[in-house]
Amino acid sequence: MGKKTGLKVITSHPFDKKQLLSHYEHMLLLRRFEEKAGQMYSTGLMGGFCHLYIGQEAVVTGISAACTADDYVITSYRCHAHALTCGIDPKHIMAELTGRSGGISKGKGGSMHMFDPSRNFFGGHGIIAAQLPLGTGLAFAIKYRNEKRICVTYTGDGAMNGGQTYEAYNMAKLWNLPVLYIVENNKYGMGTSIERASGQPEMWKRGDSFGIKGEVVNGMDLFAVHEAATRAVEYVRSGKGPFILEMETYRYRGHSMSDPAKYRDKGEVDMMRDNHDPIVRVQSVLQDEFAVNTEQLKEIDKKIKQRVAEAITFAENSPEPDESELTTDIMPTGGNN
Amino acid sequence: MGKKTGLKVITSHPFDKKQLLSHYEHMLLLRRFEEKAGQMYSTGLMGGFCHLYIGQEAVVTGISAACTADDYVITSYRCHAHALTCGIDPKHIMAELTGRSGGISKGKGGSMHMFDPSRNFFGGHGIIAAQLPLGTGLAFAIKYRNEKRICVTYTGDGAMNGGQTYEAYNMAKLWNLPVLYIVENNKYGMGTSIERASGQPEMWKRGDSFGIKGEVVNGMDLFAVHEAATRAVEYVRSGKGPFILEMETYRYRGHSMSDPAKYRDKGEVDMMRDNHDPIVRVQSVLQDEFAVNTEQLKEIDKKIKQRVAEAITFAENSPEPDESELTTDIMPTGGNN
Amino acid sequence: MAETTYREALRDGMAEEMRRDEKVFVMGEEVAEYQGAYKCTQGMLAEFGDKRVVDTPISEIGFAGIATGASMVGLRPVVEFMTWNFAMLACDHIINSAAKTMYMSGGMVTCPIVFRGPNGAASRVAAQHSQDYASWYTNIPGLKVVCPATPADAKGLMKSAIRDDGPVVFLENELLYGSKGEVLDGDAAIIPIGKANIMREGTDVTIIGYSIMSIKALEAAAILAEEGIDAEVVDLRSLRPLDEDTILRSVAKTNRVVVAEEGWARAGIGADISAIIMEKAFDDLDAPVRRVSGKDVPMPYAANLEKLALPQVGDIVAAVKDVCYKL
Amino acid sequence: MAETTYREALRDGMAEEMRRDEKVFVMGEEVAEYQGAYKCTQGMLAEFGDKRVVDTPISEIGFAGIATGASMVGLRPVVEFMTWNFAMLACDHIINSAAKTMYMSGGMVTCPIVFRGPNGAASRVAAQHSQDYASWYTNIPGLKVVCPATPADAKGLMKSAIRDDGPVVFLENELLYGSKGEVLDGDAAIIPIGKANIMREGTDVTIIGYSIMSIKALEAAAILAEEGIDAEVVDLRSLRPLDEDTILRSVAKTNRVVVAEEGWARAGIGADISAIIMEKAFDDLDAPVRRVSGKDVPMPYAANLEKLALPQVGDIVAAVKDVCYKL
Ligand SMILES: Cc1ncc(C[n+]2csc(CCOP(=O)(O)OP(=O)(O)O)c2C)c(N)n1
Ligand SMILES: Cc1ncc(C[n+]2csc(CCOP(=O)(O)OP(=O)(O)O)c2C)c(N)n1
Ligand SMILES: [Mg+2]
Ligand SMILES: [Mg+2]
Repeated sequence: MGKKTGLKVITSHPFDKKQLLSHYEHMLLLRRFEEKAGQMYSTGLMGGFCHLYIGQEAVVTGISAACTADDYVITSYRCHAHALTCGIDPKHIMAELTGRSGGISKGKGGSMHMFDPSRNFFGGHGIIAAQLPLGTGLAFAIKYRNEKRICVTYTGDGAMNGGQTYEAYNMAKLWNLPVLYIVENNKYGMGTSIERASGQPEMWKRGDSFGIKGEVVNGMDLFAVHEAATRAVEYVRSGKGPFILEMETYRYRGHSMSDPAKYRDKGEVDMMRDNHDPIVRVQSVLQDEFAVNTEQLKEIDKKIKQRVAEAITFAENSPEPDESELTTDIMPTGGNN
Repeated sequence: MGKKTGLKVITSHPFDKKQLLSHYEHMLLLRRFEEKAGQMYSTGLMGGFCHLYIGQEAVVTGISAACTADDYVITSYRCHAHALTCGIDPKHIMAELTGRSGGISKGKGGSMHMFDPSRNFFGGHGIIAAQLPLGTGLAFAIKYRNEKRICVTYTGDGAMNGGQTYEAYNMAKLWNLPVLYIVENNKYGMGTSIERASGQPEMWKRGDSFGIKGEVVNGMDLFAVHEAATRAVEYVRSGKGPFILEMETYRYRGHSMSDPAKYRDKGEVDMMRDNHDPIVRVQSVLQDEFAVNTEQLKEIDKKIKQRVAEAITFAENSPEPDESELTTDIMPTGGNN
Repeated sequence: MAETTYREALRDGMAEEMRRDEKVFVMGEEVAEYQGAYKCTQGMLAEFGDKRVVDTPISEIGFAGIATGASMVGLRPVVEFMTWNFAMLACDHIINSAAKTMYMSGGMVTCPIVFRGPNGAASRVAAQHSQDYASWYTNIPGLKVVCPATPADAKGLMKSAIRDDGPVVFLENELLYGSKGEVLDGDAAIIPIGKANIMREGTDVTIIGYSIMSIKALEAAAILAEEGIDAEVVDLRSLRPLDEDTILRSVAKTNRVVVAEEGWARAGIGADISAIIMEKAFDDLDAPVRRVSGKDVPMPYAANLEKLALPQVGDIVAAVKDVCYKL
Repeated sequence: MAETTYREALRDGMAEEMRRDEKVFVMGEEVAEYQGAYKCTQGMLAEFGDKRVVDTPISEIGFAGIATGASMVGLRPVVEFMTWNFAMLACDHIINSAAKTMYMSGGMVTCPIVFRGPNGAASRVAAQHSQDYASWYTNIPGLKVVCPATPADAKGLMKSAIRDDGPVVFLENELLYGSKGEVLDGDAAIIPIGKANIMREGTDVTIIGYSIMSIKALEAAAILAEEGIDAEVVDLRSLRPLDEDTILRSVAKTNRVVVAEEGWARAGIGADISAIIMEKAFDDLDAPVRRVSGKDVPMPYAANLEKLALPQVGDIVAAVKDVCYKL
C-alpha cells in the first residue's frame, strides 16, 4: 500500500446511478451549507469561530459510504460536514451555529462542539488532537462489548504533531482496537504548511513507529476515497486493528472566518478548485456515465439550496435558549445507574 | 544500521590500557555506589524513591567516552550514574540521597533531582518523558548559539510511550537539532515489560514516523556502546540532526527499592548477570588483552570501595540543610539581567 | 463489621461495583499484574481478568482520553493515576473532555468516569511528586471532587463515584493507605457525594479539613481538649459539591474557624472556605477565619525541610489558639 | 507619548527586549509568518528573522518543554500559547520543569522564561476556549503571574517579565487587544512585577480586579459615582507575587470590598483575596467582602447565555451597593 498519489483519480466505481446521485447530493449539501454558513457569519448571526469544510467534501462522503450507520464517528472543530453526514438535520446544525435553542446542542456548544449519540456522532472537539484518544476510547468500548462496529476518527494534518496522537496510536495497536484514523491533510494547519510543521510530512507513515499501517489517497476523488476506505474499513472491522488513511485534500477557504490566508497564493487555491474539485469530479461522471443532464443537475442544486434556506430560516427564527439553560446539563442528576 | 543485536559483543576497541582501566574503574564506581546507596536506603538514611542503575553501567560509560565534557546531558529520575559520569563528586551525590546540606542540590532535590550546570548536567527529572522536550531544548540553545556541542538525552523504554517524546522528535527533526536520543531499554517500565506496553517494541524504530534514524546496540557491552555512540555523536555533531540509539540493557534490581519484582523470574535476572554483566566483560578484556591481574583488579575495587565509603561518611555526617533553606531558591532575586 | 485499611477499602469499593456492573472497569499504569503501584488493585486482575483490569503504557493523556471516550458510550471507567502529579499531563481530558462535554452537547453526552489516585505529599518524594491538586479541580464546574479521610469514606465515596453518571475526581492520600477503620459491605457502605462529616462535635471552635488534614485536625482536637478547648472537626469529604450547610451550621455554633489544607494557600481550598464563610456567615464570626496550609514552596526532599513545609498538628493547635485568643 | 493598542504594546515590549538582548526569542504557533493568531507578533519576523521568531508545530507540551530547556542554559524564551486553554496540555512543563527546577537544583538551574497568550473568555468561543487559568497558576510557588489591564501595563509588565530571571506566566485578554492607551518607550515603560495599580481613588468602597475585570470595575465606578458612591479601583496587575500592602491600605481606607474576577469562584482569585483580607484586615471591614465571579458553568456558546455566564459591570455595581448596604 501507500505512495504519494499525486491526486490520482480512480476510473472504476461500484455505484449505480441512484447511489451516485445521492452521494452527489450529499456533497452538494455540504458545500451549500458551508457557503451559507460563511455568509451567516459575515452578517453577524454567528459568533466565535467558524471553520468551513469547502473543498474537502469527498473525504467524509466517501468514507461514510464505506461505513455503516452503526459505526462511531468523531472529529475536530471542523465538524459541520461530519455532523451532516451522520444524518443530523441541517436545521439543527445551522441553529447551533446561531446559538439557538433549536441547535443540536441547544445552542450551548456552537460551531465546534456538536454531538448526536443517537446517530453515533461524538463531536466536535476544540482541542487539537483530543479526539484521537477519545475516538480510540470509543473503539475500546466497541471491543469491550464485542460489537461489530468500528470507530472512524478524523484528524487534521496539523493535529498530527500533537503528542497524544501517538499515545493513542500505541495503545490502539497494542490492544488491537477497531479504529480507523483518517488524516484530512488539507496541507495547512492554520497558516502553517505541512512542510513547515513536520519533520516527516507523509502522514500515512506516521503510524510506522507504532506498527500501524497506512495509505495515502486522493481525497479530492470520491471514488478513490471510497475504494480505499472500503478496504481499510474491512481491515479494521475484521479485527486486524487500527489503520491510517491519509486523505490528500484542500480547503478553499481560510482556516476560520478571520483568516486573511496570506500564507498561500491564490494560484494554489485556484489550481485545486479548477482542476480537482471533488463535486465537479462526481458531476462529470454523472454526466458521462449516467447521462445526467444539466437540467437535472440544476434541479438538484435548487433542491439543496432550498434545504439550506430552510435551515437558515429555522436558525434565524429559533429562539435563544431559555435563561434557565445556563445552569442545566452541567452534571447528571441521579446516578446510581 | 539497525536490527536486533541479540546482545552481540564487539571484539575490537580503540582503548589503550590506561583508558580502559579508567572506564573500568568508572563502571565499578557506578556499581559500588549504587550497591551502597541501596544499603543506605534499607537502613533508613534515605527517604522517598531510590532507582538504582546496577546492570546498566556500560551505557552511560560508553556514551560518555564518545562525548566531550562540553556536551549537555539530561536524563530521568534514574540519574545517579549520569551525575557521577558528568563528574559530580560521589560525596555530593550521596549527601543528596540523604537529604543533607552537602548534597549537590543542598538536599532539596533528592535522588531524582540532581543538576550541575557547571558540568553540563541538567537532571534528574521525575516526570516520565519530560526530559525529552527539555533535552531537545538544550539542543535548540546549542544551535541558536552556533555551538559545537551536542545534547545527549537519555530516556527509559517505558517513557517512549509518552506523547511528548514524539512532539520533541518532530521538532528536533524539523529544526535539525543536535540531539542524540539514548533509549536505555532495560526491558521494563516499572513492572511492565516492553512487549506489554508497546504496539511496536523496537525502540530504535520509534523515530521512523518522524524521519529520525536509529540503531540498536548491545548496551551490556562497553565496546559496542562506544563504537555506536562514536558514530552517532559524529553524525549529530556534524549537523545532520537528531539520532536515536536504543541500548539493550538490563537492571538487576527492582524498579525502585520497594519493588518486589514479581513480574520477572529470577532466572531472567541471573541469566543477564551471569552471561552479560558489563563489568565482567571489561574485566576479561583487561585480563586477556592487557594482562591486568587479579591482584590489580582487587586493588582497584578496594580503591573504589574506599571512595564510596568516604562518600557515605560524608553523607551521614553532613548536616541537614539550615531551616532557612526552606524558603530560598524559589525565585531568582534581581532579574533585569 | 471488619477492620479494613483505607487501601483495601478502595479496592473493595471498586470490586463490589465491578461485580454489580459489567460496565465498570479499571485502567491505569501497573494496576493489573503489579497489583497497583500502591497495591490498591490487589487481587483484582485475578478476579476480573485483563479485560476489566487493564494495564496501560505510561501514557497519561492517552489513557485518560481513551477512558473518557469509552465513558461517552456508557462504559464506566475507573482510571488510576499512579499519582495525581502525573495527571497534570492528562488534565486537558479531565476538564475539556470529561467535565465540559455534557454541557457542550446540551446534555446528550455524559461521562460516567472516575479519575483516582494518591494526591499531595507522600513521604520525601520531593517537588515533582508531592503536589496537592485539590484546589485546581475544585475550581472546575462539571466535576465532582472527593477526598476521603477514612477507610469507610474511601469505600463509600468510591461506590458513589462509580455509580455517579458524571466525572468524579477522587483524591486519595498515600500516607492514609495503611490506616485502618471499620467498613460496611454493599449498599450499606455508600457515602453520598456532597455531605461533610462532623468527625468530632465541639463548641469552641470549628476545624475544617479534608483528606489527611482531617486526621491531623482530630489529633489537634485531642490536644486542645486537654487544654480546655472543645473543637468541632468537620471533614469535608467532598470539595465539589461542597456541603455549605454543615460548614455554616458549625460556624454558627462555634463562631471560630480554622481551615486546614495540605496544599498551598494561594487560591487554595482554605481560601475557598474562608471566602464562603466571609460571604455567608460574617456576622457569626468572633474572630477571622485562619488558614493552616502547606508552605508556599516546592516540596523539599530533606527530612527536616519537608516537615517544615507540611502543615503539622502543632500548626493547627496554634491556629486554633490564635482564633480563640488563647495564645 | 503615543496612543498604542494593548496588542501593539505587547509586541513593542517584546521587540524592545529583543533588540536589547540577543538571548530573547519568541516561539509558538503562528507567531512568525502568520504574524500571530491574534497579531501580537506583527512585523517581528521581518525584523528579527526566523531564528528568533520561531513558528512551531501544534505541540504545546513539546515546545513549552523545549523552550524551558533552552532557558536552563540562559536563553530567554517568550513562549506564545495561542490561548491559555491550550497551555493546559503543557502545564506540566510550566510547573514541574520551569517553576520547580530552581528549588530542586538548590538554586543552580534557573528558567528565565515567559509563557504568554490570551486567557479567559474571548467572544463566543464556547467552553473549551474560554477558561480563566488565573487561579491555577497563582496557586503555584516558583511562578510569577501577571495580567495587564492596560496597554501601558501590557508593555511594562512584558519588559519586566522578559528581564525576570525566573518563569513568568503572562495572562493577556483577547477582548483588550484592541484597547488603546498611552505607552512609554524603553526603560521608562517598565512596570515592576508585584505592584498593584490604584486606577481610581475613592473613599467608600474598594473594587479589586485584574485584567479585563479592572476595566469593568472602572466602568462600574463611573456608574456608582453618579449614584454618590465613591469607589476606589485597585488593579492587581500581578497575582503572584501579590501586592498585599496596596490592598490592605485600601481596605483600611474604605472598609468595604468587592473582588471582581472573570474566572469561577470556587478556589478562585476572589476567594484568595477575600481570605487574605479576612486574615489581615478583619477589623477594618464594615461589611463582608463580596465576590463577583464567572458563573459556575462551562462557558455556553449562545450569546444570551454567554452574557449571563460572564460577570458584567452591572454585577459589580450591584455587589458594591450590597456591601455599602445601599440596595
Ligand atoms: C491544543 C490546541 N492548540 C492550538 C489550537 C488552535 N488551532 C485551532 S485549529 C488549528 C490548526 C489545525 O490544523 P489541522 O489539524 O491541519 O486541521 P484543519 O484546520 O486544517 O482542518 C490550531 C492551531 C487548538 N484548538 N488546540
Ligand atoms: C508521567 C509519569 N507517569 C508515571 C510515573 C511513575 N513512574 C516512575 S518510573 C516509571 C517507569 C519508567 O520506566 P522506563 O521509562 O522504562 O525507565 P526505567 O525505570 O526502566 O529506567 C513510572 C511509571 C512518572 N514518574 N511520571
Ligand atoms: Mg490542516
Ligand atoms: Mg525501563
